[in-house]
Parts: sequence; C-alpha cells; structure tokens
Amino acid sequence: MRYHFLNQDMKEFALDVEVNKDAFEFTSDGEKTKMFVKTLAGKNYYSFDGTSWKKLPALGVNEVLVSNSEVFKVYRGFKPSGLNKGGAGALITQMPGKVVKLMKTLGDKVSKGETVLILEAMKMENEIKSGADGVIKTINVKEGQALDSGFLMIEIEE
Amino acid sequence: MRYHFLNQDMKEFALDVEVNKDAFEFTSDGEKTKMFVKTLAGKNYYSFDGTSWKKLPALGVNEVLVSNSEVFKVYRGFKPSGLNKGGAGALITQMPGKVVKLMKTLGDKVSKGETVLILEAMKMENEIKSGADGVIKTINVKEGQALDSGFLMIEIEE
Amino acid sequence: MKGKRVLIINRGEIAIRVAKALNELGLVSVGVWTDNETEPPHLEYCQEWVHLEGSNNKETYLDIPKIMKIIEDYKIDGVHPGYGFLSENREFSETLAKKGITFIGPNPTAVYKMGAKDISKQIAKAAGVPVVPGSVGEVATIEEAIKIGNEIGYPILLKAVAGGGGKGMRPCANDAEVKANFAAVQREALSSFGYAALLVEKYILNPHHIEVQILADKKGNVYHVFERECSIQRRHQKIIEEAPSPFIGTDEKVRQDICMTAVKCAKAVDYDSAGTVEFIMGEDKKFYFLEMNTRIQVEHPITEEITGVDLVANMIKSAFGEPLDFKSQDEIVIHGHAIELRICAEDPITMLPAPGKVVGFETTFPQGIRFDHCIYPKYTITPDFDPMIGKLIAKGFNREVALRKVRNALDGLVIEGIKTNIPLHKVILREETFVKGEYSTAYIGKIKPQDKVAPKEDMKAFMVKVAAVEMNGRNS
Amino acid sequence: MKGKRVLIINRGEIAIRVAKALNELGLVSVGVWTDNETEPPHLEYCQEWVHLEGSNNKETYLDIPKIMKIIEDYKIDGVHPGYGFLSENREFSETLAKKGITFIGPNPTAVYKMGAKDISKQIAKAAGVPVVPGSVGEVATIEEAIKIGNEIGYPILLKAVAGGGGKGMRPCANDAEVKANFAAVQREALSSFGYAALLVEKYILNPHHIEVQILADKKGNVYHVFERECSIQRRHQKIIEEAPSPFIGTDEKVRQDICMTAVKCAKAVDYDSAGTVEFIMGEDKKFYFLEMNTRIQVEHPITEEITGVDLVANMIKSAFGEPLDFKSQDEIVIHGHAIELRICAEDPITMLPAPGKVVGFETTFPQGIRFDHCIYPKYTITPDFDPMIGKLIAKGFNREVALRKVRNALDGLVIEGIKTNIPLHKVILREETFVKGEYSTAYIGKIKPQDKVAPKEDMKAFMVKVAAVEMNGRNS
Repeated sequence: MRYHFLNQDMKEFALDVEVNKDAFEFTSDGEKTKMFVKTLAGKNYYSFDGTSWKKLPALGVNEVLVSNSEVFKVYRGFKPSGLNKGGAGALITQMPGKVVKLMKTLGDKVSKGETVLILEAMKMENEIKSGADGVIKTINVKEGQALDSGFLMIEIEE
Repeated sequence: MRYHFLNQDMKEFALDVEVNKDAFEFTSDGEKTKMFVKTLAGKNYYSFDGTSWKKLPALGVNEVLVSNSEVFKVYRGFKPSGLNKGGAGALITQMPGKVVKLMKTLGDKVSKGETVLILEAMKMENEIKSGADGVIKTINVKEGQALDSGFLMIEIEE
Repeated sequence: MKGKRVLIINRGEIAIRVAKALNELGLVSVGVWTDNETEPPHLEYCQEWVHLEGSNNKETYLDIPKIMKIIEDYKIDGVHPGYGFLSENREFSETLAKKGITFIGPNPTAVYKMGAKDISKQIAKAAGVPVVPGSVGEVATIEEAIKIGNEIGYPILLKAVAGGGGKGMRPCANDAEVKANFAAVQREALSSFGYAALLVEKYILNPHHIEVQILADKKGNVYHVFERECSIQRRHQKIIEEAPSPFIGTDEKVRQDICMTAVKCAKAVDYDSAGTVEFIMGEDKKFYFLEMNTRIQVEHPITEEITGVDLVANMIKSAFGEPLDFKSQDEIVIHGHAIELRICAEDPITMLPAPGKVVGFETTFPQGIRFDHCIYPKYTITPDFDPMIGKLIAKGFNREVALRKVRNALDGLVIEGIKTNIPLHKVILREETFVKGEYSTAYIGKIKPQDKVAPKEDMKAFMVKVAAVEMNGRNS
Repeated sequence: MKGKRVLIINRGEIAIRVAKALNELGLVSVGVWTDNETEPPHLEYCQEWVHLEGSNNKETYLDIPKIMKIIEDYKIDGVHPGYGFLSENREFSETLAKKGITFIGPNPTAVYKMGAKDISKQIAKAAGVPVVPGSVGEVATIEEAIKIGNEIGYPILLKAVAGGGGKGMRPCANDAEVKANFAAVQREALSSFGYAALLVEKYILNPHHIEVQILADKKGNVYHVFERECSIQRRHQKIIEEAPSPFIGTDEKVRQDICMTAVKCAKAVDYDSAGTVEFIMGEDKKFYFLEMNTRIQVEHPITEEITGVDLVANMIKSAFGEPLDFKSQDEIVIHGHAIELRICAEDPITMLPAPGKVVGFETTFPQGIRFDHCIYPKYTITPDFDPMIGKLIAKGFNREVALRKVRNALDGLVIEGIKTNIPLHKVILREETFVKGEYSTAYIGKIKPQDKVAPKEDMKAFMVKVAAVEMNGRNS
C-alpha cells in the first residue's frame, strides 16, 4: 500500500506500507522501518523496537493530514492524475471558511491580483485574489456558504 | 421486541420495547412508557420527557444484567423453553469463580448437603453442596478451571 | 437555590464548566444548541437541551429577544453567560433584571461602569488606584507632549487616540525623540484610523500582565482570590497563564498591595460577583489599573487550583444570594503553583486560526492534570467560534513540579486532523527564560519560540499517523 | 535519576499511578502482563511491556526468582512494588539490595522491623509511643485477667492469641464479666484456631482508625503529611477514607500530637520512604499505635489532594537519593478536604466479592474529581485479584463541598455488567451520621447502610439498560 502526501505548495512525497497482523513495514526513500502494533484494552499501540510502546489515536481515515504547520492531502493506495489541476486560475480554499462576499459573477473579466471573493476564517476576513488575467468560468460557491479546506471555489479561464 | 429477565431465584419478568428512530416505547405490566433517544457527539442519550437528557453507557449486548444486588439472565426476543432445567441436582455457578477441588468423580454417590466441589471466588473458598441425594451423572469442570456465572458444573441424577 | 432552572447561554468548554457547577449545586442546567452547531459536546453535561434557532452568533448567542423568549418558554430562573457573547452586555443584564431573572454575574451598574474604558479609569483613579500616567485627553502639539513627558518621566508612548493592535504608537525616551516622532505618529494615525489625534502615556518597558481574581457576594463582602500572571500573549491574547505570578514571586508586599488594590476597585463599583481586575506591571513592580472584566475568565482554573476555591460554584451561589464557601479573606491562601496552556486550533508558527475537523484525539496525562475542553473525535471547529478548544492545566507543589507535569501532559495530548498550537507550547515549556519565569508580555515578539517549531514532523511521525489510520480501520 | 529503568511489579490502578509518576520524572516505566491478565489496562501508561509468565499470583507477582530474572534480562535499575504482593516482603527487598537494584520503598531493616507485629509494638513502646495497654504475653487464669483489668481499667477485651477477624474475642466491662466469659473465649479460641491461649487488652469503645502519612528521604529527614481517617470499614477493610479526620476536626493539639508521634515511630526504624503509621483512637481522643505499613497505601490520593504533595513522585525521588519537593515540615499544610470512595466489584448488600465482566462504563463528573481506576468496557474482573477496581476522590474547599462533589460524582459513575458497591456508597453519602462526620469503625455494623440499598432498581432503570443495549447496537 502506497500513501501519497501532497502539501499546500504541491510538494509531494510517498510512504509505502506493508500491513501485517502484528507489524507494519514502511519504506521511505528506499529505507525500511519496521513498526510493531498491538491492541490492548480496546486501544491501539505501536512500537519501533518491540518493547517501548506508545498509544495510537483512533484516527479516522481522512483526506487531510496535519503535521505541525503543514497540511497534507493524503491519497491512500493511488495517486490521482489530475493533482495539478489547481493552476493560477483555480481558487482553492487553504483552510475552512465561510464566503462573506462574491465580488464577481459568471463571465466577468478579472485581472491578476484582483479580489474575487472574501472568505472569513475565524473572525478574520481574507481577500481571495485571482492568480491570473482571465474570465470567470465557474463559480462553485454562494455567499454565506461554509467551505472545507481544499474546496475549488472559482475557476478562471486565462 | 420482548426482553425476558430471570434472576438467580428463577423469578422472571418481561419488558416489551418498540424501537423507533427517535423514541422507544416500553410496555411493562400493561403500562406504557415512552423514552426519547438521541445521539450526540458520539454518545447516546435518553429522556423520558423530551427535554431532560441523560447519558446512556455504551452497553454491549450481554446475557447478564446486574441491578444493584440482583443478577438477571437476559433473553432478547425469545424465552428459552428449558429455563427451569436447573433443579436441585444441577450445580450452577452463582458468580464467576475458579474450581479449587473436586471432591467427587463420575458415578459417585452423594447425599443432599454433601460438599461436591470447592469454588474459589475472590480469595474466598465456597463449598458447593449437592441439593439432592443421587449419583454424579456429569462433571463439566476440572480443577483449576475458571468459570463464568451461570455455568452448569455438575449434574446429579436423583 | 436548589431546583432553580439556569440557562447557560454559551458553548464549548465554559458551558461544560458551568453545567458541572450547576448540577453539583442541585440546580437544573439548561443548555442550548444552534443550527451551526447541532451536536455541541457541552450538552453532555446539561440536564436539559433547548434549540436556539439561527446559524450565526448574531442570530443565536447575541440575540437578546430570542434568548428572552426561551427564558419565558422554558421557565428559566437564572442565566449564566460564560465569557464572551453577552457576558458583559449592559442591555442583557438590565433586561434580565427587569424580568426578575437572576443574572449570574454582577449587577448591571457594575457591568456598565467597568465596561466603558474611560469611565472605569476615572472610577479607579477616584478610588485612589494607580492608572498609567499620561495626558488628560488629546495632545495637540510637540511642546505639550514634551511637557507631559517631563512631568510623568520618560520613556513615554505617543499613541493614536483611535489606536490599537500595535499600530499608531511609538515609544520616546527623551525630548528629542518626541520631536522626531510626533508628526510621523500623527500621519500613521491618520492613515490607519482616519483620525490624527494623539495621546501621551507613560511607556512601560517589558510590562507584565497581572490580574487579580475577585469574588464578592450580594451583601457587600468583596474578597480577592490572588493574582494570575498572563504575560505570554500573541496578538494581545493570552496563551499561557500562571498563578501565582512568577514575577511577583516571593514579594508578599507587592502581592498584598496589588490584591488589595483590586478589592478597592471592585468595591468602588459595588461589585457583587466573580470578576477580574487587570493591571500592567513594570519592571520596577509598580502597577497600574487597565480594566476590570465583569465575568468569569478563561483562565479561572489556575486560581481554583492554587486556592481550592471553586470560583464558578461560588459565583452561582453569590448570584442567588447564598453565602460563599468562606467568611474571611484569611481563609483564602495560595497553595502550590498552577500553569494553564490554551490549546487553540491555529497554526503553531503563524499563530493564525486554522479551523477543521478533529479526526483523532487521545490523552495520556500524569497525576495533577485538569483538561477543560470540548474536543471529541469528529469535532468540527468552525470559523464561527473562538479557536480555543481546550485548556490544559497543571497543578504542582511548586512551579518546578507544575512545569514538569504540564510538559509531560502536553506530550500525552494528541489531536489529529487540525493544526494546533501544541508544538508551540512544547517549545515554550522548554525555553530557558520561560522555565526561569523571567518573561514579560514582550516574550513572543522577542524570544520568538514560534521560529523553533519545525514546520513538519519527521518521517516516523507520518508512519505513526498511517498506522493509526490502518489500525483504526481494522478495529471497526 | 533520569533515564533509570523501573519495573512496576504490580497491576491495576496502582500500577497506572506509579507509571504516571515515573514517566513524569523522566524515568522509564516498565510494566508486566501475565497469562491470567493478558490485556491489563495499566500498560497504557507503561513505556515498556514485559511478559511475566504464569497464570496465578504465586507464579507471577509473588515469584521472586522469576522477577529477578526479568530484572536482569531487561536491565532494570529499580523496582516499584505498589501495594500488596511483594511490597512489604523482607526477602524481596533484601534480594534487590544484594543485587544493587533500587527498591522504591524503605530499607529492608525497616520492612522487617515493622512487618513483625510484636517487634513493631516493642519498638513503638521503646520509642515512647503509646500502644494499646494490656497483658504482656499470654494470660492463663481468670484471676490474672481480672488483675490486669483493674490495672489498665475496664472495659477490657479477652482475645485469642491466634485470633483475628472478630472471632475469639469478647469485651468485658467488669470483674464479673471476665469471670463469666473467660472459659467461653478459651473454648472459642480452641475451636477456631486450635490454640486456647488468651490475651487481655484495653477495649476501646467506638474506635477510630486514624493513620498518619510519612515521607522520608535517605538522609534522615522524616516528615509527616498529616492524617487520614479510615473508620468506614467492612470486614476490617476500609471502603471510605477522609483527610483531614473529621473526628480530630479542629483540635490542632491532637493533630500535632498524633502526627509527631508517627514521625517518632518512623524515626525509630530509620524510615526512609513513604509509609503510614496506623493508630486506633478512642472517644477520648487518646490514640495507640497499631502498626506501620511500609509501602504506598491505597488511600494515598486524599493526602495528595489536601497537601499538594505528590507522594508517589516523592517516594521515587527518595529511593534514588534525590531531594524531596520540600525542605521543612512547615511547608506541608492542609488545604481543604478530600474524600475517597473505594469502588469494588462486590454485592452492595452482602459486601461479598462479585467478579464479572464490565459491559458498560461512563463517567460524568463535576469539577474537582479524581478517579484512579483500571476500568474499561469489556474489562474482566477475575477472582484472582482484589475486588477494588477504582477510587473515586473528591477535593473541596471544605468537607461540605467535598461531600457535595463526591455525591454528584457518584451519581455520574455508571458501571454495568457487574455488581459494585456504588449503591451502598450512595446510601452512606446521604446518611446523617456520616454527613455529620460522627462515625467510628462501628459504623457499618451499627448503622447498617447496606440494609437501605434496594436489592433491585426500579423498572425505569431496566428500560435505560435496554435502551443502552439497543442504541449501542445501532451505532456499531
């Protein structure tokens, strides 16, 4: 099983894992790492040496994985082909938020750097600007709508 | 759905429950009681009036149900026919324990009140005595064996 | 008081804290849910659940007529506002008073007097409480500014009247610097706030934010429950608090002085509930009144931990005219040390809010830890609410023990699926000046612990996350 | 001390408590699992897990050679024995000492001296500590018994030398009663223990079991950490403990006296760890030495709660020669009140052990509750181990607050699938003499709270259980 991780800057890396009953074998950059796993009193534990154990959180399968300050999209077992569709003309949410105001409608001309919509995330308003000169091709949001991270809000045809 | 409860003294009662999405309707002795249920943040709650709510424990289906000092066998949806097989000649565990010593072997004659085996429950030894005069017909345990509550240890043919 | 029905018009961890106290005291805790938070974890502790219709704060937690309707419909006897929302709203407390509903907080006059910044300063001054020295009203010219600078002593701060958030203010160490900066600050004030008027105020170097907990009954008895140091701040918001203050340390004279000054402030407005008097303290340990918060505060647990006083329960008792747990100031003593870390859904480096959905949550704590929170697996932190999702509190026999415990607890706190400031706290708790307790409100800006947070964990951490997902799938 | 590898040769809640302290102090906690408990919850807090082969206590927690083998194989530096098992075993502590392994407990000589009842009494007497007055050795005749009765004052107790558990003992109020009972007690002694010899001892009416916590380092510093009252007992085992003692109350003279007497006892055996000196106290507040327990005790948390002293962490520090958290007796003060309820898997009416499998477990606690336990859904309580599965501890500003909190906490503690003494505790916590704090060790026998426990809950409780099963099935 290969896990693909892709961060907000479209940088990616992969981690291979071979799942066995009592141990996982990871391969990263050609280097192998063995991890022992155990279930005890309804909770899961891991160990890299077979004697030192730590608890694993009950982690639901999720498309997003956070590591300190970086957010990764996770693809389990496959690497989607259209990964890089998010060009300069695609406005994608970087964090969950709510659409406060749409400044443009379908077919409007926009220039690079122009504010296209205002997104509120935790009491702060963020102006979302066009990354390219072009025409609004699709609008997938409406005012007041709450959005998850990684949502394609607007597409601009260059 | 009818629940049958049977305590250690073989006294029984039943509770009917009609399960709906947001409410249960119980019938006991002809009297109806409505209970509202709700799931919130991964936990279950109940309410008899629809405004006052209390948490339900995540209670696994179990054959045994404890109410203060009484232990009930629970039968969900059916009432087994052979419920009263436990006559005076059937030695059934009243609590979990461990067989310390078997005093008799198969075919031995025993008289009412005679100690047949010694059962240890939490550091205390209990002498299990025959409830009837007769002959040991079956022995389902061996020394050192740990037993659950309600286990038929020995049968005596009167 | 028993059996009284109390509406908690708040959410999150504080709603849980209030419900716990109500239940314990034998009152009926009534909680609300809204359309933008239909499964709030605080209902777990509320005996009754009411739907507060609406999908934003204006339509829900801030809508006084709607709340008054619920109060009538559900035969509510009292209201606990928590913190934020309507907790310091004069109109709300007055409306409740008119309807004969008990507001679990101070009387409306105290809310009003302490709510208006200029009035509260005047009251403090009149009561003989020191306030930051400075100009009375606007300062029009350089000469006037220099005159005040010489009167109150340098350094001073030139500050836009309309200012805030660090913009439109510059410190000046002498007459020459006033001359050099005056026009520039005026220009900044004009461009930032559209209003050029300036104030002059004593500039306090490396200041400490120290506040005193007040607890008062309805019979005129006002007690202090000692101080808290809240100098670790980002964007003027606290992220770590301690009690007692390591800066005051063993200086019992200063401690007595600031605590009794706070009592004086509270008495000046006939205060009759739990509240907090905030001070700024300079390196010389001189302190000045900032404001009074007329509500229970986020960081109240550290005071509870070191004094044993249940602030929330006593606040409720006070509101219903019941006697407090103590009869004299002497009964309240400091015992040990407590530290609180605010756990926020935010980027640990930029410290900006980062809402999202919790997909994993585990705690493995040592003895002596209290975690006031509203987190559960699948909990969604929406942009509508405050990013603070929990408070990790450690109590120890002394500061060293508390620090050891909170450090160990932090290592055992796992929240997956969202960015949190846990990595930042881990850096701060091992950083030398913090460990020594030698920090001021300049800490985050000067020491920059955020720069020591690795943007990304090592590969083994990713393996652990992958294993967690795989094992979780296996069990369900 | 950091990095030292410590084997916890115990299980259940105390293994968890010890592991927490080790982790917090930066040591490596090594836990064990056995063949009759393959998934012990204490491993959750242990950093390393070792298999201790065997399926009964004799083959596992009591098998010294097997434990020594593990110590060697796993490069263990120290051992924490918890309570019970090998915690007060002279051979074990001596074997460890010979191998240079740190025993987290007192020196072997102290274990030995306090372990033998007759030796410990002699030591106490020699140190000037009062012991229960009575005969020196066996009493052969009625005349001799009457003589002693008149010397030490009536009432006296005629007691089988080999006695215990309430058998073979009778109180006598005067010479006539001695005459009437002497032969009967001899007969009882002979039939129960096979040995007719008798002792005479002062009979203490309505006695209180009061014990004093000791904490000592390896440099000769011995401190007391105040007293606990443990008079609520069944079958001579404690089920509720309080600190401070409501019977001593505000009598600081008696408190000082009993606490300093305990220090004297501890010093008499060069005590150098955490330990407890147990006393019996009469209605006249005169107290007599009973025994010294040379280990951490079940009820240590209430002392931790009222003093802020982390007993387990300090016990570990002491064992490794580190300084304790304090430097003088004055630093240790009582602050508030704490109550502990032992939650046992037992019938709430007969109070007999009732092992089984936990099928549901939920807690909804107020603020200020500590629950030291090893319970989880599906946890099986086997007949092999102690029926105590948890300790519910409340701390409050005073006794009234602690009582309020523990009562509310108990209502929020749900354990399904096994019998527990929770219903019994609910009765006791609302029973008048307990609420007033006016009880002695005669409480359970005289007041009989067990008689007020309903054998079966009402029909609604059954509906709740049925709903819990149905809803649980729905979610999974």
